[in-house]
Amino acid sequence: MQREATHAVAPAVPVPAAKLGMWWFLASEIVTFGGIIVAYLVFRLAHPQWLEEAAHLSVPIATFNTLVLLTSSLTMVLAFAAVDRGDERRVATWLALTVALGLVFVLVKAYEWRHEIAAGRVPGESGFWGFYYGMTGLHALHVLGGVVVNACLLIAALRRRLEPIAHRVEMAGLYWHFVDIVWIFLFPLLYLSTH
Amino acid sequence: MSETSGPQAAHAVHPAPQGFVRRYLFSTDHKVIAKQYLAIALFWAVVGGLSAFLIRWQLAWPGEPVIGSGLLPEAFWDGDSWLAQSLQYGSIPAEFYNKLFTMHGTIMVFFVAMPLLLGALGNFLIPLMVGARDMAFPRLNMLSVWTLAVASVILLISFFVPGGAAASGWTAYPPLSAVPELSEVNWGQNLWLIAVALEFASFLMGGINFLTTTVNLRAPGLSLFRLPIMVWFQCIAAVLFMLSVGPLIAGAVMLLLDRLAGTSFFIPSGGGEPLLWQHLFWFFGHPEVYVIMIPGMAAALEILPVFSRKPLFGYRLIVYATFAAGFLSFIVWAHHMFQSGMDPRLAMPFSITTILISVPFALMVFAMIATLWGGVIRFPTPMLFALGVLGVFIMGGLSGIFNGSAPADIYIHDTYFVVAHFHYTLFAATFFGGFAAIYYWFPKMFGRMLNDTLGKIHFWWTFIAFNATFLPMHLVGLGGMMRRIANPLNYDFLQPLQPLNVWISISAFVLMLGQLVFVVNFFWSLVAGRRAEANPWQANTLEWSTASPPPHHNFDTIPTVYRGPYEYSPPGVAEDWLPQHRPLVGGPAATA
Amino acid sequence: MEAHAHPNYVAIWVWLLILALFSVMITAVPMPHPLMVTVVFVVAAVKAILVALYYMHLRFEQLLIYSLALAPLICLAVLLLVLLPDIVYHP
Amino acid sequence: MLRWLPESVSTFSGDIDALIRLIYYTVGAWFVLTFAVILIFLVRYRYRPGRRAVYLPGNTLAQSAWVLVPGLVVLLLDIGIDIYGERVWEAVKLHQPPAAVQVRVTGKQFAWEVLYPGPDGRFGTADDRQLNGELHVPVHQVVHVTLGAEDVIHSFFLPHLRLKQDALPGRQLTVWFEATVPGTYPLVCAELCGTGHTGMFGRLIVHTPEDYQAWVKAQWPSS
Repeated sequence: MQREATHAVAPAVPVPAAKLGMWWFLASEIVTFGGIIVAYLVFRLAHPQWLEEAAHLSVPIATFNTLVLLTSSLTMVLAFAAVDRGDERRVATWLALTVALGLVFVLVKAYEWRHEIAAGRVPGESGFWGFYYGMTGLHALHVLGGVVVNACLLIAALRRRLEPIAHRVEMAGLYWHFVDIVWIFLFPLLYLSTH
Repeated sequence: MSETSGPQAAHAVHPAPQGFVRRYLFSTDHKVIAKQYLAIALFWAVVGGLSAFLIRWQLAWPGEPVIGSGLLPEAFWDGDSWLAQSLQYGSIPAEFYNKLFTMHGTIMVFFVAMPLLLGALGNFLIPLMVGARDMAFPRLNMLSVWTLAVASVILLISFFVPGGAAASGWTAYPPLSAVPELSEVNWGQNLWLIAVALEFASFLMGGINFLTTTVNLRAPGLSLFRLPIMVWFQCIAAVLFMLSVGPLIAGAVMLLLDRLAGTSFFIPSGGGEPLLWQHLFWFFGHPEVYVIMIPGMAAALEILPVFSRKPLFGYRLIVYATFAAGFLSFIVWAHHMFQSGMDPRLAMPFSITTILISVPFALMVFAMIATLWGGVIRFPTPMLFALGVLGVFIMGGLSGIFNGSAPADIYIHDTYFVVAHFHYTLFAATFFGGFAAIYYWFPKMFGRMLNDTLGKIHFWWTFIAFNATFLPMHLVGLGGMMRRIANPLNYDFLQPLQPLNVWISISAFVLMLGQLVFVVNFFWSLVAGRRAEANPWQANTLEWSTASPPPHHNFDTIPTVYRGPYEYSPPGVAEDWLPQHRPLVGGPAATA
Repeated sequence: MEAHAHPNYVAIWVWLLILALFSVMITAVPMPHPLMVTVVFVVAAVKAILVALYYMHLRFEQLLIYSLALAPLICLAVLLLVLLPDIVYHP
Repeated sequence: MLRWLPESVSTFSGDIDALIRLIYYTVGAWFVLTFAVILIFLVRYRYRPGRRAVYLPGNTLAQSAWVLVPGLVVLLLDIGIDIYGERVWEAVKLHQPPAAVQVRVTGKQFAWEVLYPGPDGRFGTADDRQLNGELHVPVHQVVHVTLGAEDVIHSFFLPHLRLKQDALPGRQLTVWFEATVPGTYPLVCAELCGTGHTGMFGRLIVHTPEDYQAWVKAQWPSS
């Protein structure tokens, strides 16, 4: 039997709605990226010959891009820390760095794509290249989306309007780190484990 | 997502927006959004119903010109209008037939059932039932309904592009759906994929609201186990949808790349794997069935206690059983693939989980029956439809055992037995559940009562015609008739079944005709129905504690909740109901 | 904002870089392929966990957020388990 | 209801019918039981003035037993159906007896191509013969059918033999059957395969031993 109670029953420390919504979005992103990664995994295991095709990819370039993205996660989280301290100038600096690193990642990726396509390795070439372009393309779109969001926050920060964007920096950060994590897995899936 | 600087934000009173556009088109009010979903669902129900009409016409009288087509002049049929091209002098060619059942399935599942049961019911009821002023993210809510509207327009356009609408079934199995030459459909299938993917995006956005509103915006005193079943089930449905749809979104992108970018994810000649799509589709597809069914069941579970004047039997048991069913729904999907060429050793494990899933649903049915025991049962229209859900769902659940058993499925798979089965379950949820909900919450939604006599006529007409349509379909299936064939008369062994097919078609037409009663009742009551008081059914849940229809801000003061939602005929209280928000004056605190 | 103190983000970043470079270099070391793959993916998982726990603050979140992050992974594991026999090892 | 099933003419079709019958009687009993209970409750507890409903939330274990015990019965029946089903599935799809006759059937839009190995019993030799839409087999002999598809997924469906298996492009799958009654039966496609799906069918001709010899003689006169 339920006893009558009038006290509020919200959890002791309520989960902010925006954070809950963001994590819901990220969960749906996890299953989406996860779906295509699972598909790639089973195909890769079923086709040992993809090993040779994957060997065409440039590990040094991808390593560079990995370092770029990992570093951008650091700058993003430092922006969040600066928000917590109320340090407006630093927020703008870190956000600007994040945006720049995100753009570097996309440009390097575009260079890679151009190189592969010039060598005749187009999506229809084989299953591997279908997955390569599908997965990196979907990921690059997510990076671009993050760059746009971060750029908007940067503009707001430059205008010294920290108050309204304070928790948005945290949310954008969650998204940005998620995109980073996806790359952390795409890197070994596509580039490493080839030899 | 700036509208949420704290749980209290949505409890702030905002003035109602003025002007038609802000008020009815780009509204952030969950009640208006619910009505928009309802309108979309009803529009598509008409299109889906028309396609069902043509399907049944063709199956009863293959090749005969559709009734009424003779009224149009010969010159019209010689012309190159869309209709003249689709129907050949009024009769239905096989390629158009394939489009019809493809779009019928797509429309009914994605554009009728989900907008009606989640979009309209979830949006309307969750904030009212938890005592909130609106959803947690009102603007996201608006975005979700408009995304669905865009998806609807794209799906509608797909009928009219060259080559016509998609024709590879609502399951879109590749390679048929992956190579335009194989299905003779080009942009129709591309648009289909885009529309369905947008629809998924729409309901993902909706789901954020369902969960966040329930977690953060509950009225004081409304603990989780005082939530109405409807809120529980909507949230479980939203979570099931979110967790299962991702791989299919990925699959839809891959299929679109196969069609447009020359990849071969699903095309075997290029090294692809057609079975992968089936796995991705059904990994989503089975939870999706419950996404639709659970809110339909919830409508019945809300209504049964009210008109039995009894507490819902085993409230917690029902919630736990639904969790169990939701969990199991992730490990049963391969039962759609027993004969697909998947590893046959997988069949028995999936058969076992499938048949096990009958246990939680059986518990739910038994709890519904136990709720009736010892009650004081009245039979207004919502109660009739709720009992309809119960009865039809029992039938659908029982026939599911045949399909779930892998060896029996060898014979039954892809026959009309399957068609009969999923119409018993999904029709039960969508139409009986949906109508129960509409008759029950119409006064809250529109401030007027639906006519009860017309409602009863509508119920009995629907119930009888429904069973006359779908019960014989089991027999046709046992007779061996395959799904998705345009002409059963082509097959000698199906000839003896033809009288049954004619009977099914006539019953289906009667069923469709019966819905006119509802249409008349709906629109007539909208303008001339009896005005509804705040709580016409003497129900306990919070939505009845405010005016009918509720003001823009839902509650003048946020109610405080003292007990669970189903305290009917509690001991020590003179009336046979005790609303959630009414304090017991001077009574012992432990009664509820 | 958060009540907890911010962890040392730079130290975690250094760890991430070291792990990334380690996983690249390990591929040059001669060893059985399965072992190499295992090491590479364990390293990737460690990096992902570091990012999720500290940069995304999962360490400081409540059960609800945790389950939103974990439930999809369980679902994906189930999907993978069924696809393996069917797509990879089918007769 | 079950008399609508087509005639049953293979060694395992009886088992599948028996399983369908078992499920039918099991769920039939539940159907009658639940609907009887519902109707009795609806009539017995209909509204009459002055009566008050029983307050029964079903929260305690003793009350829950009223639904848990029937739920347990459902569980036991489920397990029974699964155990019975496992044997049938094993016999039809998992365990294949050695073949006496082998054929290859390939689905394409919109016909079944049947390839016979000829007297030497091997495919890929000069005496292979292809017949469209005609599957000739001897009665009481185990037939192995290797299924494939050229373009899209088709489904090899022999209703009278209770055999169904999708034919996948890019994969070869083998099913078996042993027909028990000579005659001509439909061979149809049960998976949507395009505009001509509804016209995609052939025949299964089950010959008596003498007939089968005569048919072989007519097809391969030189041997």
